[in-house]
Amino acid sequence: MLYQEAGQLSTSYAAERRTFRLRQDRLGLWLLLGFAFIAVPLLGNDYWFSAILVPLLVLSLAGLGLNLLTGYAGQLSLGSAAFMAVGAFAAYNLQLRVPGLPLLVSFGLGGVIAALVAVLFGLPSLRIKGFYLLVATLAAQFVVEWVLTRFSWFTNDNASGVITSPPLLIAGWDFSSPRGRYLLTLAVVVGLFWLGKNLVRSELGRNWMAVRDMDTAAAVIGIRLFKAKLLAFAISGFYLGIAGSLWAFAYLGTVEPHGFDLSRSFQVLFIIIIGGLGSVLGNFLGAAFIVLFPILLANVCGFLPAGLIDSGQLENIQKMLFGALIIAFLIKEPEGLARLWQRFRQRARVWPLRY
Amino acid sequence: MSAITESVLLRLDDISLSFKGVKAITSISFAVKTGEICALIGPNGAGKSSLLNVINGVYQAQSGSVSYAGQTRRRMRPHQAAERGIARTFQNIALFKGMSVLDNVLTGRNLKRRSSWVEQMLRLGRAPREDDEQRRYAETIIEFLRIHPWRHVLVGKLSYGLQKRVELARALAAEPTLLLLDEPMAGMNAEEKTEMTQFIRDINREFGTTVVLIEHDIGVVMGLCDHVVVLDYGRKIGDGTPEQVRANPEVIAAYLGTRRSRAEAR
Amino acid sequence: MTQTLPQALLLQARTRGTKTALRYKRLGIWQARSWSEVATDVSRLAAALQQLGFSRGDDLLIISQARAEALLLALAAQWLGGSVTLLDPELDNRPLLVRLNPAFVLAEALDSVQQIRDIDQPPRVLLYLDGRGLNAGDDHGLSGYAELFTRIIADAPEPVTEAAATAFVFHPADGQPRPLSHGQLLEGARKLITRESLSAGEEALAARVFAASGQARYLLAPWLSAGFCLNFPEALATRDTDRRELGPTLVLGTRESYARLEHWARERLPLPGTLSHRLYRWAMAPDAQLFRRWIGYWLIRRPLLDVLGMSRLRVPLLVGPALSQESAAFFGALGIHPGSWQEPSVLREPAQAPAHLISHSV
Amino acid sequence: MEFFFEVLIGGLLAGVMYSLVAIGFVLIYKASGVFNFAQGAMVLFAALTFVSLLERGFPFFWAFVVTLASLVVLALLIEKAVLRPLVNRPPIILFMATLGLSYMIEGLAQFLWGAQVHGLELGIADEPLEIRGMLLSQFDLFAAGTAATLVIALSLLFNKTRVGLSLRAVADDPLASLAVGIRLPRIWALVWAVAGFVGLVAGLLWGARLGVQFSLSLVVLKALPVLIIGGFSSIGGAIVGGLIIGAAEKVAEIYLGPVIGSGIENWVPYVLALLFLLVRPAGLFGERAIERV
Repeated sequence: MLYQEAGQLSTSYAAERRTFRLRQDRLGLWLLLGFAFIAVPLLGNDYWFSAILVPLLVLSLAGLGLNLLTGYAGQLSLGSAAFMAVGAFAAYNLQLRVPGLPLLVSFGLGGVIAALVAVLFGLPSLRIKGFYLLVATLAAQFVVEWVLTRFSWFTNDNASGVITSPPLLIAGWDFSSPRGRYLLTLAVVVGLFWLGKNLVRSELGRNWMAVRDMDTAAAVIGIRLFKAKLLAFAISGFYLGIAGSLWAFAYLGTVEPHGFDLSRSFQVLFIIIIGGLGSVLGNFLGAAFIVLFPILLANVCGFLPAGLIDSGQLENIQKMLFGALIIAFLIKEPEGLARLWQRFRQRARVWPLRY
Repeated sequence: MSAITESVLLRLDDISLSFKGVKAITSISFAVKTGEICALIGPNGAGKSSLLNVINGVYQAQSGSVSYAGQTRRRMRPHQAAERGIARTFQNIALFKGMSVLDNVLTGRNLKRRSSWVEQMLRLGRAPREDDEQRRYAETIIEFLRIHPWRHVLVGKLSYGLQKRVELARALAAEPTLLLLDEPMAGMNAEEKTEMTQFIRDINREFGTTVVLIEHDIGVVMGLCDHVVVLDYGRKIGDGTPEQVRANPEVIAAYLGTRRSRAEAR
Repeated sequence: MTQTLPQALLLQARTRGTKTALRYKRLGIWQARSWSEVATDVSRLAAALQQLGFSRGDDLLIISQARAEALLLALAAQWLGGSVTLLDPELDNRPLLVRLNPAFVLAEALDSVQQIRDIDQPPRVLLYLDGRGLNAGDDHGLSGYAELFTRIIADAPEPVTEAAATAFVFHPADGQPRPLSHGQLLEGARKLITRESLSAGEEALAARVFAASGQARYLLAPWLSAGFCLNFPEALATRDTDRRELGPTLVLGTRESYARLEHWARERLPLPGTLSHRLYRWAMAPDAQLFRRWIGYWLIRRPLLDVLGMSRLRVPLLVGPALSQESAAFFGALGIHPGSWQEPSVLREPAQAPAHLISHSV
Repeated sequence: MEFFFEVLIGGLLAGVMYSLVAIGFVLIYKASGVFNFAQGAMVLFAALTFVSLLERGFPFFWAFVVTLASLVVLALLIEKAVLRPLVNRPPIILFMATLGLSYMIEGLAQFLWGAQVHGLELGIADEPLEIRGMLLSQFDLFAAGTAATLVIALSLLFNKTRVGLSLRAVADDPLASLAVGIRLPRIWALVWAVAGFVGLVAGLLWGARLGVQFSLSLVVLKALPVLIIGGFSSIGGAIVGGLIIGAAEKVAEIYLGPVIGSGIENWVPYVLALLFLLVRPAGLFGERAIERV
């Protein structure tokens, strides 16, 4: 009922190509951004910033990284955490060993290095598909974890292997406060989401989906599978790398291999399953779900009489519910939360009609 | 009718292909002239599709050579074939189900791209202008094949006949010199068939595209094609104009007869 | 003072040359033609027609859906002082064609060309808009509309000035050809413009076919006199979405076409028993008190109007018999009251015209 | 040299244990084309249930029976609640479903029996045995024996019984087997139950090795490279793959470890598997499909 489309006709391809063709959508987006950048910092408290919003944003970025690879290019991967780790440690070491290097630049370079590693482990994808490829990415997970723990050079010969990340100074501004961390993360994430959206709507994005939907046909119309797949790994690695840096620097405040173990990879995978494979918005929804669901559950159990469920059991219940939800999603809504949103929007456009 | 020149565009020389020892194609040779519409006919399992797959490099022939546009290649990858102007459609539609009609057609033009993915991501430099050009050409094809009402519909939601047309559009978007059509009219009703026949004829005339197609409907083939090659059990048993082929006793025995009875059986 | 349609066109071109005269969708986006462009096109087409031997008194027969090209060529024929006969491609016009035995024909596509081919004596000139499946050569004098522009040597003469000259000839099933002169058309247009106070700012939606006389009189003539913008939907299949994009302020329809739109909407309405259906009923109820009307407007009627592409509709015209009960109720609830507009002289004309000849325009 | 063989054989015997887990995979993959990541969770569930029953005073035999029964029930539930609704979905979706499944099963197991480590005593002394100058673990030999008998039993099940016949039919061509009236759901449930049984055996052996605890479910990660090398669809492959991995792992640990550092057994199998993949993209015994277009 919010949509008034009469007279919104596009007279040029540029207008037709816009990410948000309808005025109402653009307006909504700006309102949302305004809310996130201005209202939230004013209203939110430290708990919300550092315990909910920051991880939510970072995970949604990681989700986008994996979604580009799995949801768009159709290459299954369980190495997400590994690439995040590479990004984080690269950024840390750059900060450590290159004096005066701006923080964001080292984030970026960290992403690039992660991309290179991702390409290395993506090479098998040229010969193998599906589950075989899955194992290749698992190899990345284990090798990277081992290398980072084995060679103390990466952790600056720190005994515990756990290093506190340097303060978040950008152009003289200190973003170390929870609010600052939130704003920094938000800015980076929004920027990268914009680029990601452009990407999947561009030629490359179409080629990826072509490879995903039917690779033989893709090859027959002249798409170079090698290039498409490796680019998918590289760009996905870049996104994951930056997500890793943010995870370590802006969320954990420490850089440690165990922040990036296999379960993190699974977490990211679940984000895109729940959020929706082959969707950009979905990563955000999925991450929100993953982050908020346990908190919600804990609060619900808080209402139950004390001692009925102890914390250990709560964790198990969480696990079971989680697994159940994953399966439920795959059965009921394989396209995830993003699909639900799309349906709602579609219905809103034609309201009060049904289609 | 189309402007058939005497120059040969495609020549197959003694092609043989087998899967795990099972012979699919046995030493087949024939030539397709530039600008003609050539039909491969033959009973199911005669090796027609396999032959197309050899021509555009999906399969590699064990022996023999394919010479196209003057160059002879021992082996060729599918995307190389595409780069050299060979486009095709598939027997059972191979569209990208997750994408709209327009996007499917646009993928067909991926070889016409010059701008890098970075430019496209940042929407910088020549990318936007190129996007316009790509879209314009895609739209001309879409209007040419009369699928513009479904421009923004996901291909999965379209009827079978329309999907066939979209696939043709995707192939056509690459501005091919040689168009391989694997049963473009399979499973269509009479009306859709006549439509598709018109489209193929017009493509051949207006774009000067050479067409090699596989079709079971003899009526269509005889009406549409300048040149017919008949296969049976992986061997060539007939090659010539529709009239010659119709006259060829071996063909009648091996093929037309069986087709007739099959047609009646339907 | 303009006497004829071409003169009206030239006047518009002079007074508001840069304003949009036509809008239609091609290659996926909306293209606009300004009045001056339209005028040039028409004059060049006139020149081309003249070269083809078309002259004063000749009749151009057009079998086509509502398409900008058809409209321009019609004006070109009238420019030369000829008349135009419009036929609906959906119908079988063979008997009529045999009787008329036309010399100049514009056929939209293959199927309409087929109808012409069945006449034993082929026309001198047979133009087509859409060459799909046609091959030039097997028809005498067959050539594409686009080719007209290519081989123009002389400029067009001055447009016809006699208001009495016939502009359109209509052939209802009762057989009596009904000519319409430039004068009648412009006169009717003026009446309509004053009655509905049409301005140059209107966005009119062009009919599916021009075949019915109502089209020429209540849409084409007013378009030329008032100088508003005429919009063409891209295709039959997409006319409803196109209407929504265009958001016309002026539509011309018949009982049937309004009914069609009503059914289109009804079959998409919320299913009975659902909450949204109750809300719909509640909001559409007539003569509710202010508050309820207000809520209903914002929740249901306003969005519904937009989906129907009528949120900017100002002048809903109706030719022919009045709307059916439920159509009237449906559109009435939305605040749309298609008024019947008929001239005394031809009062009973549209009513007489059998339904199958009445165009579906909305 | 002696020492090398000792290491090698030790590795081979350890590899047998990997094979055991891998076989569970292969069974399910063959029958329902599902890449069952939950196999590890099933191993955990089985072992944990069994131990807890023992601790609650069940005799060995009954504990085994009850556990088996619970596994069958689990299999039936999985077939009803997961496989049937997801039939004809792309394999990747089914795989992700099994990820969720493994979460559920792990959660369930620990919910029922708690998360603490249980010792498991199968009554096999684990003192080394001297054979021709080489010290071999008695336990490993026992494990190898069990695995061998299990494999024989399975191959009998597959090749001699009607069930086995229909099983192979399903594996070859689900649609055709439907056509000849094989009831897929039944077969699936059965296969999952059998896989559960294999999981139980593996669970017991592993449990006796490492103690029954959460980490058991991670043996799945050991099994993956085994599958890659052996191919998803061949039990023989699973065995051979297991042996190769086991041996390579031990050898690498002993000879490579000192050079580049300890803890490499986590990834050596994977790298090895990758190298195999580059040579044989479908594993040693897996079949390469021709793409029909």
